[in-house]
Amino acid sequence: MEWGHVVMIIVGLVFITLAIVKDYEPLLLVPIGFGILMGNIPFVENIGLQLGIYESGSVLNYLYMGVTKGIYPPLIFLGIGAMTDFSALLSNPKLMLLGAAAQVGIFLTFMAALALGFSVDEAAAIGIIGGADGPTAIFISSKLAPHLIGSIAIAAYSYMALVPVIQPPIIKLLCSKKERLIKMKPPRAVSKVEKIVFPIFGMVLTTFISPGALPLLGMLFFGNLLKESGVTKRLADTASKQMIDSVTILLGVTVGASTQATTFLTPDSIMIFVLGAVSFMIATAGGLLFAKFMNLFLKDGNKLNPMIGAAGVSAVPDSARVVHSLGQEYDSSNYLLMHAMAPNVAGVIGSAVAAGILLSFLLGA
Amino acid sequence: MEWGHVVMIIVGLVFITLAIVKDYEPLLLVPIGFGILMGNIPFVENIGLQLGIYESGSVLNYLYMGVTKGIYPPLIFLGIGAMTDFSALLSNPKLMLLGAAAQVGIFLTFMAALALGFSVDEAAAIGIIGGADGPTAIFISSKLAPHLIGSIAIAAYSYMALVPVIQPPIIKLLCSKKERLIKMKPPRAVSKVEKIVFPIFGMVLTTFISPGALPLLGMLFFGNLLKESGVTKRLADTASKQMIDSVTILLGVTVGASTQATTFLTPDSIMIFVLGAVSFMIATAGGLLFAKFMNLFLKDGNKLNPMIGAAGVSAVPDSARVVHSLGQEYDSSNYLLMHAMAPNVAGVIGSAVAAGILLSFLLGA
Amino acid sequence: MEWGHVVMIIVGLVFITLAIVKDYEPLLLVPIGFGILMGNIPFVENIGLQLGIYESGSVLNYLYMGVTKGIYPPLIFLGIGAMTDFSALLSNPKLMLLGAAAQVGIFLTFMAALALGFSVDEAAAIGIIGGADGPTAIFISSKLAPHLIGSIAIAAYSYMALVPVIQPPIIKLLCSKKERLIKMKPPRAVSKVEKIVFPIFGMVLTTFISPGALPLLGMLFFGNLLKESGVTKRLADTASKQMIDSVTILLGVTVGASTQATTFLTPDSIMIFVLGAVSFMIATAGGLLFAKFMNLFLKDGNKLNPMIGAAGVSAVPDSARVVHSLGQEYDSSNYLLMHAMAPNVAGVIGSAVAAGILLSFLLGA
Amino acid sequence: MFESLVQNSIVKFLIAGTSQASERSGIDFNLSAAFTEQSISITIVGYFVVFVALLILFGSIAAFTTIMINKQKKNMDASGKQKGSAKREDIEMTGDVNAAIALALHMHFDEAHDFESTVLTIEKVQRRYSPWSSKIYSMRRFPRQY
Amino acid sequence: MFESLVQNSIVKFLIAGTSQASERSGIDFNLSAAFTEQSISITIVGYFVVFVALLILFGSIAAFTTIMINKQKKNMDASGKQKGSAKREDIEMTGDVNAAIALALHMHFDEAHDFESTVLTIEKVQRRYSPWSSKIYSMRRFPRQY
Amino acid sequence: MFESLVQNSIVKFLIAGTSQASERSGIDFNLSAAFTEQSISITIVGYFVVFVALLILFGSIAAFTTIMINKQKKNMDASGKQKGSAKREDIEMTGDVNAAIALALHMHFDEAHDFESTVLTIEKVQRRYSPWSSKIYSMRRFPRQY
Ligand code: NA
Ligand code: NA
Ligand code: NA
Repeated sequence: MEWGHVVMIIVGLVFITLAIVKDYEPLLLVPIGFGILMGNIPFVENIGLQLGIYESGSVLNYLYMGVTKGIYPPLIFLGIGAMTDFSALLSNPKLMLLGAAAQVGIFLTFMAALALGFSVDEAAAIGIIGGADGPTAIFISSKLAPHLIGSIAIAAYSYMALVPVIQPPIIKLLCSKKERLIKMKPPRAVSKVEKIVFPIFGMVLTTFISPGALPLLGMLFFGNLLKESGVTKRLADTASKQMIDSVTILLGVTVGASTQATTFLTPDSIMIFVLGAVSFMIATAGGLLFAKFMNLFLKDGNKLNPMIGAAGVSAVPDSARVVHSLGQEYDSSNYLLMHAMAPNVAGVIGSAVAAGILLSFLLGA
Repeated sequence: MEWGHVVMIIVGLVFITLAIVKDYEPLLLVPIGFGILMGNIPFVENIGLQLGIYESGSVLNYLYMGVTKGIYPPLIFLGIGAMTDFSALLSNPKLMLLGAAAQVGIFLTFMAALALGFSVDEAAAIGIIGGADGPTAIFISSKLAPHLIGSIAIAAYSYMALVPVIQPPIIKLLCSKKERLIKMKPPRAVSKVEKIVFPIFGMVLTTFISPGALPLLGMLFFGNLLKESGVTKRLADTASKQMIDSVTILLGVTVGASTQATTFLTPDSIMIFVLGAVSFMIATAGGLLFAKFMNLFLKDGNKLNPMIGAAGVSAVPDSARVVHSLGQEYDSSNYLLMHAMAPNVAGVIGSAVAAGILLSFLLGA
Repeated sequence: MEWGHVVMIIVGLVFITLAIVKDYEPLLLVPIGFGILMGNIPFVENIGLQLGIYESGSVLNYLYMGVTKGIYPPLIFLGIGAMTDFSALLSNPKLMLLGAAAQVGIFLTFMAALALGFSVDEAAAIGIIGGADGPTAIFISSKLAPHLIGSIAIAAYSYMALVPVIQPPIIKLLCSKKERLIKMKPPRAVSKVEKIVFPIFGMVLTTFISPGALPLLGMLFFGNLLKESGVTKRLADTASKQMIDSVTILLGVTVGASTQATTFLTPDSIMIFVLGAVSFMIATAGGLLFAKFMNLFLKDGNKLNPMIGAAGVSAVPDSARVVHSLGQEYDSSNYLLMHAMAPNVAGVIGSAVAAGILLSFLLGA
Repeated sequence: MFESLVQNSIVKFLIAGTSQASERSGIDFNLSAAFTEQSISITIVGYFVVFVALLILFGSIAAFTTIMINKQKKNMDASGKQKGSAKREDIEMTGDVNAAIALALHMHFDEAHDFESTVLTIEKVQRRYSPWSSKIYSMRRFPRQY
Repeated sequence: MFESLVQNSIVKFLIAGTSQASERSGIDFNLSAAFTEQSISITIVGYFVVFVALLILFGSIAAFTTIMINKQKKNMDASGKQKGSAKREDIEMTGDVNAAIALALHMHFDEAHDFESTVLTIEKVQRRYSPWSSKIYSMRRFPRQY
Repeated sequence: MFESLVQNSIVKFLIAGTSQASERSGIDFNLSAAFTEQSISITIVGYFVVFVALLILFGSIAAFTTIMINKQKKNMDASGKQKGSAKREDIEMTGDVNAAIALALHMHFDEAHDFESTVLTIEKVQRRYSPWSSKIYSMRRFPRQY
C-alpha cells in the first residue's frame, strides 16, 4: 500500500526533525523515527526475503524479541535507576503523593478505551500511556496487547516528547497567578544512609503491594542501589551508560520499525493517539489538582506550588523542566526544578505500581 | 584428523603474528586467529562434551548463532556508521562512482565461482569476498551458503588484512607515473545539514532500490545519523565503541572457531581462497580503471588521481591508507588520504547494495 | 511459605550489608544480595503472572538462561583475562604448583559430598566450590547439577567474600612464626614477548590436557591476549569493563533471584554450605602445606614464604591481599602481595583445569 | 472519598474530550461498556492501591528520616567534633543546592554549547545528558564551576 | 555500454587468473557453467543497479549541495554579518583539512607510539577497580606517584 | 607419591571436619559411598592431571624464559647500547616494584578517593583509536595539536 508507507515515512521524518530541531527527547525520537523509515521502505514485504520486522528469521525480528518478550523495558529501568537521584523525593517525601495522584490518567483512560470498544486487556495497555513512561507502556502492552505495542509505544513517546507543548496550557488553566508564584523551601540535605536504604526498602514494599511491578521496580531500585551503594560504581556506570544506551538503540529502532504501514495504519491506532493525548491531560490535571488539595492542609510557608503536581506524570525530567521554566516565567527568582523532580520520579514509581496492579487483575489467577 | 588441526593451529598463529608484528587489521585478526586455535584443539570433538562450535548446547555454539542468524553484521554496520565521516564523499560526490565500479570484482568472481562448479547461491556468497567487507560477506553467506561462512569470512578478512600487500603492485601496474603524481583540490567544507540529510536520504534511496540491503544499510545509515544528528551523542558513542567492540570480539572468535579442521580443510576452501584473491585484484583494477575513464571527461585541474579508484574496494580505511602512502612515495607533498576516503566509504555502500541485489535475485520470490 | 521468604530476605540484606559496610566483594554481593530480595518477594509465585525466575516467559527467566546455558561464566572469564596480569607468575613460574596443590580442596570435597549422599554429578559440582571461583562453579553446576546452581553459587561467592575471615586462622595455625617472616626476592622483569606468548601457549596446552576447560580457559587466555597483544586495546577495554560489568550485573541478580525460598531452603543447601566451608579450608591448607613441602627442596634465600601458598585457592585478588596484610602484621617491611598474586592466578587456571577433568569424566563418552 | 470525587469530576471532562475525539474518528462512544463491574473495581481499587503504596512509602521514609535526624542531633550534642563535621555537611549540601539551581538556569540556556565545549570531560557531560536522570545528580558534580 | 566493455576485457583477465588457480588446485574450469542466462542477467543487471543506485545518490547529493550553496551565497550577500560568519567557517574548515593532513602523516608514522604514550592515563582508573584483576598490574602504573 | 600422601593425611582432617558438620545437620556420613572405585580414580587421576598440566606449563615457561634471557644476554654482550637499555629496564622494573608496594598500601586505604580523581582522563584516549572510522573524524578532534 504505497500511500501508507509514504505517510509513515513522513511521520518518521517529523519525529527526527522534532528531535534535532526542537530537541524533544532526541535519544528516543531519533531511533524511533529512523526505525519508522526502516519499517516502511516500500515493497520490502513483497520481496519474500527475510527483511520485515514481522518475518521470523529477519534481523529486525530477532532484535524485536527484546520488545515482544518484555526484556528491554526492565533493562532500561535498571539504567534509569542507576541514573536517578531520589534525594529530592527523600528530602520531602510527601510529594510522593503527587506521583500517585497523576496516575488517575491511567485509570480514566482505561475506562474511556473500554467505552470506545477496546477489550479490557487492550484498554489497560492503552491506559498506561497516561503513565507517561515509555518502558512501562511497552512492557504492559507486550503482556496484555502485543498487537498494539507499536501504536502504544509511539503514542507514549510522542506525548512524552510533546510535554513542553501539552502541559503548559493545562497548568495555566488550573493555577491562579497567586499559586504560580508560591516559593518552596530549599530541600534539606539527605544522608548517604537514607539514599542506600530507600531502594532496598522501596523495592520490597512496592513489589510486596504490587508484585506485577517486580520486573520494572525491581530493576529500577536495583540500579539505584548500584548507584548509591558507593561500592559498585563501575556497575552503576555500565548500567547507566552502555547498557541503557544499547537497549535504547535497539528498542527505539525496532519499535519504530514495528509501525509498518500495513499493520499500523488502522482506526485503532488513531483512537489510541486520541486517548493518549487525553490521558496525558488528565494525568497533568490530576497531579496539579491534588497539589492544590494538599495545600488545604498545609500551613503557610509549607504550601506547595501546585504547578509541581503536573510533574507527577513522570516523563522525567522534561515535565519537571517545563514546570521549572513556567515558574521562571512568573518569577525569575523561583527555582522549582528540584521540587518538581520529586513528584517526577515518584510518578515513575506510581505508574509502575499501577501497571503491576493492572497485570495482577488481568493476568493473575 | 591430527594433521588438519595442526595445520589450522599454524594458520591461527600466523594470523595472530601478522596482527601483532605487521599490525594488519589487528582488531579482526587477533580474535579470528585465537578463535582458530580454540576451534582446533585436538580431540575436542571426540570427547562427547558440549564443547565444539558445531555441538548444540555449547557456549561457542550459542555465541556462533549471532553469525549464523546474521545478527552480528548489522550491529557492526551500526557501529561503523556511527564512526564513519562521510564528509569526504559529500564534498566530492562523483567519487561515489568509484565505489560502484570496484564492485565488478563481486560479479566476475560470481561467474568464476560458477565456472569452478559452485552452486549459484554459493557462487554469489563467494563473489561478495570481492566487496572487501567482512560483515557483508558473513551476512550473505549466512543467508545463501551457511556451510561456507567460515571459509568466506576467513578469506575476506585475510585479504582485507593483506590489502597493503595485494593492492600496490596492481596500482603500480595500471597507473602511469604521470597519473600517480596528480594532485587534487582540497575537499570543500561540508555543512552540518548535508551531513544530517545524507544518512536519511541515503538509506531511503539505496534500500528502495535494493531492499535486500536493508539490514546492513539501514543500520549503517542509522549509526551515521546517531553520529551526525548532534543530539544523540551518547548513543553514537556506545554504538561505535562498546557495542561494536563486543560484537567484534564474539564474531571474530566464533568465526575463527568455525574453522574446525574437520569441516574446514576441503578443496572448496582452497578454491574460495583463490577466488577471493582474484576478486580482490579485479575490484582494485575495476575502481582504478574507472577513475582513468572518468578522467577522460574531466578538465585539467579537476582530474582524479586514479590511484584513489583502488580505494573503492572499501576495506576501510586500509586501502585509503595504502593509496595515501603510495601517493607520498612519489610526491611527499601529495596528501591523498581524504580523497581516497570518499571511494573507500562509497565502496561499503556499493558492496552492500550489490549484496542486496544478489539476495533479491536468489532468495526473492 | 512466609518464614522461608523472610529468612531469605534477611540473607539478602546481610549480603548487601557485608558488601557495603565490610567492602567484601561488593561487585558480587550487592547484585546477588538484591537478587535474593527480588527472588523472595512473598506471594509472587502464587499470583500466576510471569514473574518468578522459574516461570518460563518471565524476564528473570530469560536473563537466567545466561546462567543455565553456561554462557555468562565464559564471558566473565574473558573479562578476567583482559584484566589479569600474569607477570608475577611468569617471573617465578614454579609458584604455579601452589595453584595446583590448592585444588585438593575440590577433590576431597567431592568425596565428602559423596559420603553425605550426593550423586556423583552433584558431588563434583559441589567440590568445585573449593576452587574459590564463582564463574567456574556456576559453569560446572549448569552442566552437572542445574538444580543446585543457586546453592553452589551462593556458597562459592559467600566464602570468596569471607576469605579475610576464613583464611587467617588456618594460615596462623599451619605456619611457624619463623616461616611467616620469610622474605622473598622481588620478581624479575617480564618481557612483552613472554606476556604475549603465554596466553597462546597456555591455552593450547591446558585445553589440550583438559578439553573440558576450553570454554573457560579459552576465553580467559583470549582476554589476556587481547590485553597483552598491544594492538587490540579497545577490545580488551570493552571486555574488561562494559562486557564483564553487564554480565556481572545479570549473573549476580539472577543467581540471587534463583534462591527462591520455595526451592532453596532445603537440607541439601545447608550441607552444601558446610561442605563449601570445609573445602575452602582444605584448599587453603593444601596450598600452604605444599609451599612448606617445596621449601624442603629450595636452598636458603630462595625459600618461599609458605603463607603465599594459601593464595593458591584463587579468589583473586582477595586471598593474595589477605596474605599480604598478614605478612605486614609480622614485619611491616615484608611485601608479599606480588608474590601471592602468582599462586593466586595459577589457582584460577588450576580450578578450571580440574573442572574440565570432572566434566570429561562425568559427561565424556 | 477524595479520589472518587476527582474521578467523577474528571470523568465528565474525559467523556467530553473523548466524545469529541470519537466524532473526529467517527466512532460512537458507549459509556455502558466503560462502567462494567470489573472496570469500575479495577479503577477504584487500582487507583486506591497506588495511593496506599506511595502513602506507606512516604510514611516509612518520613519515620526513618526523623529517626535519623534525632540520632544525628544526639551525636551532635554528644561530641562537638562530630557536630562540627555534621554542620560542615549541611552547609556543603545547601551550598550544592544553590550551585545546582545556578547550574539549572545555566544549563537551561546553553546546554548544547557547554556540551560541545567539554568533549574531553565526557564523564561530566554524560551524567547530565540523559532524558531520565535527575538533574540534581549531575549538578552535584560541579559546585566549583559557579 | 561501458560496464559490459570493462566486464569483457576483465573476464579474460579473470579466466586467465582462475584457470591458473584451477591448475594449481587441479580442478577444471568450465565456462559454460559460468555463462548461463541467469548468471549473465544477475551479473549485468546487478552491476548495473549498483551503478544506478550510486549514480542517483551522487546526483541528488550534488543537486542538494548546489541548492545549499546558492542559499548560503544569498544569505551572505544579504547580510555582511552572516557572510563573515560563513567565511569564518570555511576558513576554519580548510584549516581543519590542513591540520587533518598534518595529523594523517603524523599518525601514519607513529600512531603506535602516540597511542602507547596515552595508555598509562587510562589504565589508572579501570585496572584498579576490579575484584579479580591482579593489583600488581595497576601498581606498575604509577612509579611517579611516589 | 606426594599427592596421595597429602590426600590421606587430609582425608582424615576432612572426615573429622565433615562428620562434625553432619552431626550439626543431623545427617549420617557414610564413607563407603565416598570410596567407590570411580570416585577414587576421579580424585587421584583428576588431582594428578591438574598437577601435570601446571607442571608442564611451569616447565615450558621456565624453558622459554631462560632462552629469552640468554638471547638478551647475547645481545647485551654484543652491543653496549642495548646492554644499557636493558639495564635501565631492570632498574625501572624494580623501581616499579617498590612503587607498587607503596601504592598497594596507599590503595588499601583510599581506593575510592583516588579512583574518583582520575575519572576525567579516560575518554580522551578512546576517541582516537578505531580501525574503521574515517581518520578525518578523529583528525577533526585535534586541530590544535599541530
Ligand atoms: Na508516571
Ligand atoms: Na566494497
Ligand atoms: Na582456584
